[in-house]
Amino acid sequence: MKLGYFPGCSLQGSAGEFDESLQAIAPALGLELIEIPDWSCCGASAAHNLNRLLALALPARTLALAERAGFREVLVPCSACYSRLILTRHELEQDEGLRRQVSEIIGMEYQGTVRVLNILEVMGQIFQDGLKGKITKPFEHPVACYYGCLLVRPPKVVQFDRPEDPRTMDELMKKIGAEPIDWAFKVECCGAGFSISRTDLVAKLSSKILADAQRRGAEAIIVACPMCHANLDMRQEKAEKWAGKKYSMPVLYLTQAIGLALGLPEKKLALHQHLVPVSFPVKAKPAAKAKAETASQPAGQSEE
Amino acid sequence: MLSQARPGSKGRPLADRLREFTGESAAKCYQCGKCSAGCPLAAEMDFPPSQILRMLQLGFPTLEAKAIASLSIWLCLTCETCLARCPQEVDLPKIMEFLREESLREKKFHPQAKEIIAFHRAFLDSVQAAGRLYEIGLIADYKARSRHLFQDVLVAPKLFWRGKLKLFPHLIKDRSNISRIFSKTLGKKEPSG
Amino acid sequence: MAEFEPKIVAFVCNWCTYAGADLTGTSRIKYAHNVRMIRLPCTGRIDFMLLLKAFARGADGVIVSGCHPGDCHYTAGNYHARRRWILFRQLLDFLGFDTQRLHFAWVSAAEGAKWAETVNSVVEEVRRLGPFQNYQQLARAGIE
Amino acid sequence: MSRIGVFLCHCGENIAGTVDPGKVVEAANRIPGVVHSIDYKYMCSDPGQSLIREAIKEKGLTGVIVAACSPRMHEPTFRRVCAESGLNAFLCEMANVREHCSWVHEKSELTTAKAIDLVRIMVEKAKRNRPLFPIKVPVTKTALVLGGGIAGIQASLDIANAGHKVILVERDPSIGGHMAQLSETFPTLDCSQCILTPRMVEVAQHPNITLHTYSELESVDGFIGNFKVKIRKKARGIDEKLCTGCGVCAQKCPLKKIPSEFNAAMGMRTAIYTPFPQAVPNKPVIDKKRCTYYLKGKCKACEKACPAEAIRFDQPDEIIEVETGAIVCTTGFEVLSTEFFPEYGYGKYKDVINGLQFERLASASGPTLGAIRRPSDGKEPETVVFIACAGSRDPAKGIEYCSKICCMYTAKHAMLYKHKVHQGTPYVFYMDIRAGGKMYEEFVRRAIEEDGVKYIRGRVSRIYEQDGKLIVKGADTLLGAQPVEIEADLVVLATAMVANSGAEELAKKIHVSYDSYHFLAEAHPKLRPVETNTAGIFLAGACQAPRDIPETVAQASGAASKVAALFSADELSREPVIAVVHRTAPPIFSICEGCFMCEQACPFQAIEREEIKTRDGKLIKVVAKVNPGVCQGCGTCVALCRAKALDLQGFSNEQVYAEVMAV
Ligand SMILES: Cc1cc2nc3c(=O)[nH]c(=O)nc-3n(C[C@H](O)[C@H](O)[C@H](O)COP(=O)(O)OP(=O)(O)OC[C@H]3O[C@@H](n4cnc5c(N)ncnc54)[C@H](O)[C@@H]3O)c2cc1C
Ligand SMILES: Cc1cc2nc3c(=O)[nH]c(=O)nc-3n(C[C@H](O)[C@H](O)[C@H](O)COP(=O)(O)OP(=O)(O)OC[C@H]3O[C@@H](n4cnc5c(N)ncnc54)[C@H](O)[C@@H]3O)c2cc1C
Ligand code: SF4
Ligand code: SF4
Ligand code: SF4
Ligand code: SF4
Ligand code: SF4
Ligand code: SF4
Ligand code: SF4
Ligand code: SF4
Repeated sequence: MKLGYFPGCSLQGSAGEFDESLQAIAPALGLELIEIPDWSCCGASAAHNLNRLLALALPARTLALAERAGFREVLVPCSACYSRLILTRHELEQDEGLRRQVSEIIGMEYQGTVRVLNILEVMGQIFQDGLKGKITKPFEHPVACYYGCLLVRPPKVVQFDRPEDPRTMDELMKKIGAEPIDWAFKVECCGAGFSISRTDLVAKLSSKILADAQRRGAEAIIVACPMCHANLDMRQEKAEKWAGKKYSMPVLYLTQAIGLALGLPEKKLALHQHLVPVSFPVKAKPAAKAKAETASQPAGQSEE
Repeated sequence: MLSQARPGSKGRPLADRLREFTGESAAKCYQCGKCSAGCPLAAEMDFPPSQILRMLQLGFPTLEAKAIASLSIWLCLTCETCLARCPQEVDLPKIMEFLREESLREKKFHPQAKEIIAFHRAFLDSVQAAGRLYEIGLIADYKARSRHLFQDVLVAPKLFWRGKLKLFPHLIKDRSNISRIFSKTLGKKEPSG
Repeated sequence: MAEFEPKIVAFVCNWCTYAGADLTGTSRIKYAHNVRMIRLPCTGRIDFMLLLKAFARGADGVIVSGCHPGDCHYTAGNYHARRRWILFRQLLDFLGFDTQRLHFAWVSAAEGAKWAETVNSVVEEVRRLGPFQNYQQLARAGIE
Repeated sequence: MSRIGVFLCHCGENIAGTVDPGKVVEAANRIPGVVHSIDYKYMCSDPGQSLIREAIKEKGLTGVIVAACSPRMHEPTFRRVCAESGLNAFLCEMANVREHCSWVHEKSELTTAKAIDLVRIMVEKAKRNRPLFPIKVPVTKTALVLGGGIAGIQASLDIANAGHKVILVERDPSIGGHMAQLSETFPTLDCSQCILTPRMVEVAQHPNITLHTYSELESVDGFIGNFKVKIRKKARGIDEKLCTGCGVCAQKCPLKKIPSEFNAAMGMRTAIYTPFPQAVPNKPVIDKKRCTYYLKGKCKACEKACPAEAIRFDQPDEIIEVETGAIVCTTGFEVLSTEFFPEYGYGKYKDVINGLQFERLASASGPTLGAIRRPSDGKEPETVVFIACAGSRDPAKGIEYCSKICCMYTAKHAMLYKHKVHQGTPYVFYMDIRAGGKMYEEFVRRAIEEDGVKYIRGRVSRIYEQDGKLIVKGADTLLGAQPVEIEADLVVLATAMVANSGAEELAKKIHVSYDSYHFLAEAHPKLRPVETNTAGIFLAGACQAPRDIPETVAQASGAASKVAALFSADELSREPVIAVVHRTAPPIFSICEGCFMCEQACPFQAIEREEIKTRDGKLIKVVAKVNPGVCQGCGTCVALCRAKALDLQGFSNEQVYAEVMAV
């Protein structure tokens, strides 16, 4: 699969491990990523806080560049960037006048021909075609798949998975040998762009997420977004302080988990960059299995 | 006491302009509170999201002023939870965005929003200069603006040594294009907050 | 010269506008006498030729009036009339006919005053437009 | 040659005060075809009427114009006068010189001139009038009632008690509908089954009612008074005549874990089953989609056990044909699938249930014998959260409208819960409390004030499970939209009432329209609420819109009285203002081109297709034909027919054009 690639600023900075791990697993998955030439920041999460047109113009510039470069589909691993790009695409599709206004601002004709894909969509497609034989070290841990806000919302714009109880990541994790737990905070917000300006709020929100994952026996939280990662990993210490208890919950990008299952060295997956060490208890699996079982459909409520 | 009186110069009701600029109608809202019930930060806000909408529904200037000067509009995370569940599909995140712009335009923001605005400004300044975000620059700039000099002193070095923060900014090639975009949208560089 | 007195033909439905015009009468609301009403069961009964015929016979203006949408006694008759109406107007426009001479209105059985207003405004409008002089052409076109 | 008489009324000063009668009479006399013209003070008075009678006889009039008030006022009077004098009533017309002339204009030459015009217009029409005769249609005095819920039961009993035959068709194995599932009913809290089952039995035993359960409508042809109906009686898999209803078969059936439809999946049933103990008829059916014998060819445990040897695995469906004069549709509603609300976790969490399920929990005949126990672990719930408007008033995911009854049944549920679990706490999240009805508001107040139900004004955003509790995240909008979190043991969603999933096809089958929500549409929302725009087809109950039992029953009785009125005579008599299709001698037969534009346009499905054949049966052409029993005379078809093959009696092209020519 050959796709246009928009890493976004975080993946070139604080979320470098997301980019590194994605690049590391790409060859094994037959994925070829070509960066959009001269892409710029999408503006998340600041632009839409201050100026609506700017918030549309920044993503539109990158999309227009992608069009110019001849891409039909662009992979956007960061959920925040993904959200900005797909919302911009949606709004400009709805409103022709706005599309023209924005084209004028960016000095390029934006046409709306490029599809915007998130990392789960792309991985889902690749995994569907089968990974047989490539999983050499199954990632056998109970994990909490954390989707966050922006991959599934707003449902009518992203049109991806089930908005309240998405499954794509859980299915992916099953395929690499993990046991996704059924938990309640898959799509609760972690505080998003407040990781620097309102750490107090982030600590509160993240703490609830970490606590539920821990309570239900997860050994790691799997994420697909640099902001989620920042809030759950970088701010975990603060969350622990706020809650008055230890979580010690490793938070992995899904690309890292996949990389481990593919047998890639930890170093290549940049696991060392996390603040919470990525280490797992040795036993405790059977219990987690039982938990996962109870999550299946209860009988008696459907017609069958 | 509330009054509907709108002193001559105050112009049109905010809800009308909201509709014009975003297509969203405040009148659609049932005031059912489902948005407030699910908003991750409703408890931290001075007015939960449904109340912000209520302030636009009546067209009373005093209430509109309250909405614009609220902390809520700055606390909104654009998590889209409210929109995803609202029975009337009221696009609250978009309405919040509109109100933030109003707030900046009228320079009537909530005192506690200062840090948040400072962060956003620092962020955009960085983008404006380089075309991409320069995180160390952002943190430094934000600290200078918010005067939270010591916040994060413990975390930042860890990040740096783990290779998460890069010392130099990535510059894109067509930076003139970016500054053009900024000047056409934000106008000239906003005075520092 | 005496002021031009336009001749207006009104095609009205039995259930709404005819009854509405009755109410104008019982309420003794006065209006211009220029109108002659033709009662039909429903506005759905009206075809193009009937309207053209009215013009060909020297009408300076025509009113078609029936029930409000959704109130039609026959549930859908006035809906058909409206659809035909739109086509008809386009056709007239195409022929270069002055469509201002044709007026479509909804007057319910309770809108006596509205009927008077409708007639008065159409009479005014047509008076402004002057006599309809192309009826000979219509006649030649085979309408007669 | 026409001989028209014109009779001008003064209406005291009402007409004569503005219009000059002498001039009008004089002008009328000069209109070709007018042989007689006089004026009189009060035309509708006895002496006035005599003037008309005498003139008809003496002058041999072929048409009468009464220039007076609105025809809406006195047309029947003057038409009767003509008929009494031997002149066909439809040869009489009125020129409205009062409401449309003298009352709306000042006294003037112009007003008199207008009156003369109005007379002339009507004279020209009347010259072309033809004698018309009221249309007679025979009536089959049997009614078909579709759907055996409370609406169908009530309508059937009322029609049957009026002395007419009724055929009641019910899709399910038993009649009773939703009401049979209810525990107790607002606002009186009487036991639903106690008041319903006697009526179900009455239906079964009534000599005038033929009951077909487990049956569906195949097709409907014909028109008012004369419908031809086909019914598919689905195979029950048992011989109803032999079966005694002993129930041994169900006891022996090894498949015991099938969610019971009647118990809204709160209880289980077998593959051969009677939906509930009071079912009418009390005979089982075999669920062919689940029975092992039908699926795999073996088992037959029921057959072996049946003492009456009533089991018939090879029984075929049966098609029954009946003739009826009227149809009453009472097919009821469904509750909206709660799948639309993933945030509430219905289907994921066992203890999130819907209102109908709560009814079964609270019902003395239900799976828990009326004890409130939550499905997951059978525990008595200490805190129950009821969520109103679950699906209603939610254009985003559910439906736009208010389901009307859920406010009431939610108050009822909270009350029933409190009556059974005294130490429990019921919470109700609501948007508005809609309790308009006799003793309804009082009922809700009782729930709040006496039973201590806690009402919270706000909608719930999300429910999730944590440590055996359901965490309900709502907000209290009366406290400034503060988020509220309640740890509940059981959550009950007041799910919306929606149209049956098959409502659209059914509507098409019986030729009635439906609204944008697929509820069947009445002829007029206020003044003809139980009629449809197809004559002879009536509606009652929740198939038309969300309804509670009192309204449903009132409507059912209303529909029944319409049917009884229709059946009160052997023939229907109708105004002859209807459309007719041109007919002429062979070889032309009709100028109709067979385009059937008219068929599409007619709002009443009155246009039929007639095949014209040679003597040896060869098809010559297909032409339109108006069914006089169905046509309402709107004339829409006439305006549409390009071939001018259609005409409307009483408002024919000839008549109307003549009027225009006279303007
Ligand atoms: C949870 C709940 C609680 C309620 N509580 C109360 C209460 O306390 N008090 C009150 O007044 N009301 C209550 N109601 C409302 C009440 O149930 C309805 O008013 C009533 O059932 C409507 O009766 P119906 O006969 O119109 O429809 P239904 O009861 O739905 O009956 C329709 C019947 O038609 C049959 N049918 C459907 N389609 C076909 C077909 N194509 N051919 C043949 N047969 C067909 C169905 O099988 C059914 O038997 C409650 C409703 C609900 C959902
Ligand atoms: C302000 C207002 C607005 C409304 N708007 C609407 C609306 O928009 N849509 C709608 O559907 N409904 C509306 N309604 C309701 C509507 O008016 C009633 O539903 C309807 O009039 C009830 O009709 P009725 O024949 O039962 O009673 P009424 O209209 O009250 O008729 C009763 C008749 O009985 C006569 N009468 C009384 N006592 C005796 C006696 N002892 N002997 C002989 N005759 C007697 C009275 O003089 C009267 O003529 C409105 C009502 C009000 C007050
Ligand atoms: S959920 Fe929607 S309708 Fe309800 S209060 Fe919020 S914005 Fe208004
Ligand atoms: S988008 Fe803003 S208002 Fe809406 S739920 Fe998220 S934080 Fe609250
Ligand atoms: S159908 Fe309507 S437009 Fe036609 S007569 Fe009726 S009421 Fe009037
Ligand atoms: S066992 Fe036989 S007789 Fe008894 S209910 Fe079953 S079928 Fe009927
Ligand atoms: S044959 Fe079917 S219905 Fe009869 S006992 Fe067996 S499974 Fe049950
Ligand atoms: S009846 Fe009450 S609960 Fe039901 S939809 Fe209407 S307002 Fe909501
Ligand atoms: S529209 Fe006229 S020509 Fe066409 S089928 Fe009907 S009657 Fe015949
Ligand atoms: S007159 Fe109206 S009802 Fe009669 S056949 Fe024509 S369209 Fe149908």
